[in-house]
Amino acid sequence: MKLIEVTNRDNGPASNATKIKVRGLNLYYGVFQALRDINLDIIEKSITAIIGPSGCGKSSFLRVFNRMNDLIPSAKTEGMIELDGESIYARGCDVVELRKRVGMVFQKPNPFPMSVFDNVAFGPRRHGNHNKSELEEIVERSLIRAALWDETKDKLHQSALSLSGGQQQRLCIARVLAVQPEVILMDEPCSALDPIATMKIEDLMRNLAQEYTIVIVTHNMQQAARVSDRTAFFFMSEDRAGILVEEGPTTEIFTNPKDKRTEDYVTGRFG
Amino acid sequence: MPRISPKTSERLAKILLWGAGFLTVLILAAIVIYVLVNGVSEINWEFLTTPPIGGLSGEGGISTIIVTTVYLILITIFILTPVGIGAAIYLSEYAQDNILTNFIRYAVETLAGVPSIIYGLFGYALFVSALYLGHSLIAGALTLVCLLLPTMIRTTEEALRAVPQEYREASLALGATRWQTIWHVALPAALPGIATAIILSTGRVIEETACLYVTLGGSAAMPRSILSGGRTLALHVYYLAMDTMAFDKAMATAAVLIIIIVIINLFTNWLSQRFRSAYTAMEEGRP
Amino acid sequence: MRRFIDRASRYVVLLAASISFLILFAIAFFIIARGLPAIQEIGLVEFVTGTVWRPGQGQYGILPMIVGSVAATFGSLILAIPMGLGCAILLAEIAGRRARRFLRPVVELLVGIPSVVYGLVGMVLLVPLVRNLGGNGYSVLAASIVLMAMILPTITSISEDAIRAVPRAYREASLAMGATQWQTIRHVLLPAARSGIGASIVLGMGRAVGETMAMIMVIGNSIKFPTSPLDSARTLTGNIALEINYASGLHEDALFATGIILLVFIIILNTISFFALRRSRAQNIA
Amino acid sequence: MRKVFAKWSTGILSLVALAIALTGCGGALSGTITESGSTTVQPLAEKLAAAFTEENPDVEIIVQGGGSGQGFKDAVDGISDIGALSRELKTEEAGQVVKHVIARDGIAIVVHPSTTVSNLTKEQVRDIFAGNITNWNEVGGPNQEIVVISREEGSGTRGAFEEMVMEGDLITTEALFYNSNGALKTAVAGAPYSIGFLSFGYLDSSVKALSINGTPATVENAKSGVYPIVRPLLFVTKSEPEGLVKEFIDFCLSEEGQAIVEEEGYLSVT
Repeated sequence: MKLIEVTNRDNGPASNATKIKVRGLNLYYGVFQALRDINLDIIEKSITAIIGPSGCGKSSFLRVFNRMNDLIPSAKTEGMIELDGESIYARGCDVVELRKRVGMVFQKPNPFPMSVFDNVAFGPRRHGNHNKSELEEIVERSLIRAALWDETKDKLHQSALSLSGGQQQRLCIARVLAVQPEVILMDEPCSALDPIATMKIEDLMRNLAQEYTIVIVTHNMQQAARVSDRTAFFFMSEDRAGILVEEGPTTEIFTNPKDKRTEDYVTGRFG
Repeated sequence: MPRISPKTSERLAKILLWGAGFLTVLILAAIVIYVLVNGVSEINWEFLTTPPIGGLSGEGGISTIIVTTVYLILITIFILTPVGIGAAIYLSEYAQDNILTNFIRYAVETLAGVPSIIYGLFGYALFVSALYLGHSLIAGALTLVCLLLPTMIRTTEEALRAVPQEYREASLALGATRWQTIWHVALPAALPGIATAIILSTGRVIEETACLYVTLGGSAAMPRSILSGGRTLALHVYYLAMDTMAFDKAMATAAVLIIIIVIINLFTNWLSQRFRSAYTAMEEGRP
Repeated sequence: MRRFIDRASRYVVLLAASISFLILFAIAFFIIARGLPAIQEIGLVEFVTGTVWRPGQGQYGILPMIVGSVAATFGSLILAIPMGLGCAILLAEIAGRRARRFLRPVVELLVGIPSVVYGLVGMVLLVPLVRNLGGNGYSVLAASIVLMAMILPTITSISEDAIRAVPRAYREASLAMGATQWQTIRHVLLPAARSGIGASIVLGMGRAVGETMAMIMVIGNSIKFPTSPLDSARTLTGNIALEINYASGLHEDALFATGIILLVFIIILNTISFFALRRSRAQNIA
Repeated sequence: MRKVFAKWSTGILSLVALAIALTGCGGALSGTITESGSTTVQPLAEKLAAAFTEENPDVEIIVQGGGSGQGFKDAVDGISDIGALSRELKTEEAGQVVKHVIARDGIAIVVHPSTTVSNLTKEQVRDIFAGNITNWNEVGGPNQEIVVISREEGSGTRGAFEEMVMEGDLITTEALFYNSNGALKTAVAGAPYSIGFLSFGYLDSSVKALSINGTPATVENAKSGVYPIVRPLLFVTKSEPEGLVKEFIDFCLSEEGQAIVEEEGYLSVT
């Protein structure tokens, strides 16, 4: 049974090189194990969707890549995660440097309570660029890339909070682009948006995938099917730890899943 | 101007922040240790149980001072508690959004920021002079009631508001009147919070000087009635430090004060923790 | 009967609530009723801008005391803002659980120490130290340092709450862009918490302006204009407490008038902090 | 919960009982006298009260400070039975109360113990307090600025000092101010190069009393009239004293009372 149409795309992944390599990943919050023995390759310049029922550790998994879990004192990560062949949890790894390379877009649009311009310029400024004309250029380029320039070019110095929800989320994407990351993590970026805004973001994602490696967590299976090149299905084991059930090209996961649990999930039998 | 790299500024900032924290600890330690080191050696059973000799010689102990402080606390709390709880009940259980309520809220907010010496002036004008109470325990206590009422109301109101609405609904649904619901459900549940408010008020009575300086008189004798004057421990510290050369006795009295305040702080922390754990237990459905 | 109690109790608690309203009214009434005639007799301008306070000679100028109060308060703020804000950031963002468990009771205890104890330690320990810098030690500087210790907890705890109240999302967004922790604090958290921080400073200011006994003990109480931090001065509050027991007639009323001026200061400060705190709450909900 | 409330009400009941006990101080042979005012008179009044209540154990005498102005006011307003003043009544005050001179007191000019100067003329004292002399070297001391310490406006000691020494000149605004004899003594004892004025009753080794016009500040010199700064200590009552208040004032003026006055370092009036 097939409920979801997978969009056929000619462009597909631009390459087959592995950007991020995860081997034997275990994540704990105190005594609770949130993720168990995850092995996954993220392909460069493609979109990888992570799907699965609530509470199976999808967001936690995403936060492994830019070490946002470090903010939780009880969090402990085991295993190997490599970005371009270098371990990101190694002792010498600079978290700040890592987060410049791995950007993140959050579930709810979270622009700072500053102007549109200052929001986009925030990252470059923090990384030491205070040249006005360079900043203007970066802001314009990033907003164009995030398909927001036309709507905001006249109100760059107005508060970012005056934008609509969809615009705010694209602003957050522009803000990430301004830092020139290699990987963009998106944690349910459309869950707080209406369908039209969602569509705009999805178009944007496809567009960005030509240059960036994108990992997206989504609840919305249609969305995963529409935008992603590859899909990873997460599930909860009996002790509530998240496990990776199956991973592969999106078409295959949605049309010909190998695992019974995946099939049940994508056909909407539960979840 | 060369810009400092983000990493250097991060390191520098953290050093400064820890420095601020360290300095705060140092200030407290300096005060507490200085007072205790200079005062504790004077504290003994005799010091606590003999009255000060004369008002101004600085010799003798602090027995009458302790008694006065205790009396003042009892009288103040005795008047403060019903009024404060009553007002808090009105604000949390009955108040509607009307002019009177807004006035009351504004009054509570404003009164909380008025300095103690203004209360002192007021108490002096009203209780001491106009009502002919003289410099006395009752004048001091009434002034303190005015001073402490805003905090008492606020803390109690918070405690009442923290009681889950479901409790009240359950009680009302069983046919209890509103007052019965408040009396038998809301108040008992808020009791630890109210107790905290009372203890905090007790602490304030002990700490207060300025408003008592102009309403309590300052007699070092044992009070015989609520119309007697007197001095509290804090006032005694002031008189000893300012009017006598007995810095050792002043330090000893200050040490007694600090010890009491530490005990009160520990007790309120313990109470509020109990209060909090009681609520988490409720929310998790345990009894 | 049950109904009657139910209905009566409502009025009883309303009465209790109205008492606070009555007290405010009574305070305003008594202070103003006693102070206003004095202001009328002396003349408001003469009273507030007069530079000589000699009640015996019929001269009632409180400008030196206004300057004294402002100088001591301002001095204490210069010292307390960096310290208090530093502690607030430390407690809210940086310190681990253990450091926090240690530091928070320290701040709480600083609130609880009676002001006479601050005054006593200031008098015995601080004044002789300040004397080494010149002057006689009883000075605006000594007063500022004592006040700093007293308002530090106010600034720390309210600023800490304000910083904590900044939505988590801001913090994460900034960190996720590769900003360092300090950059996140400096450029995201502090700007977002600025209303609350401002309120904490204003409240601290109110506490400093209102402090009485500790000021009498360390500031020297002279009635001249302080021209350096090492000069002695007198505060508005000190003026009231020192003289109320000795005053009679117009002199006494002039002290109530001093109370009016003090009350005006406090009400302005309270109103500012009231609105600042409301704004900060509103911002964080948005 | 009911138990807690039971405890509460017991507590409240005992509080009420306490309040009643505190108020209840009736009895035929007993009574209460309240005295307030001058801090100069306060230690003396405390001693007199202690001696009087020792003989009449059912009498309570509440002795409070507040200052001379306060003492006068309290007596007029009926807040206290007896007001204490450490200065002569002002002309406008004189008609409103009945005065009783219970003792006389010298005012000493005191300096920090380390001060080398030990004698000043009355004129020099005046110039120092008026701010005309600001350095000790102008009066034969070291080259150090003089720290002038004064009592508050309204203080009886200050009033008497102004009347007898300042003679119309004003005390400098540069002075530090304290509002009791004790506070002033503490301040002088604590600040090098300071000078102040103090009731004889408060003199001790922590401060140094200067000779005035060559006359040392002693009770003998004050009594013989050689020492120039002496003022009366007064009890005032609103009307002619009667009953208990009269008993107490008579006691103060008795031989026994005046012995206490001398013992405390003041001058007896008999």
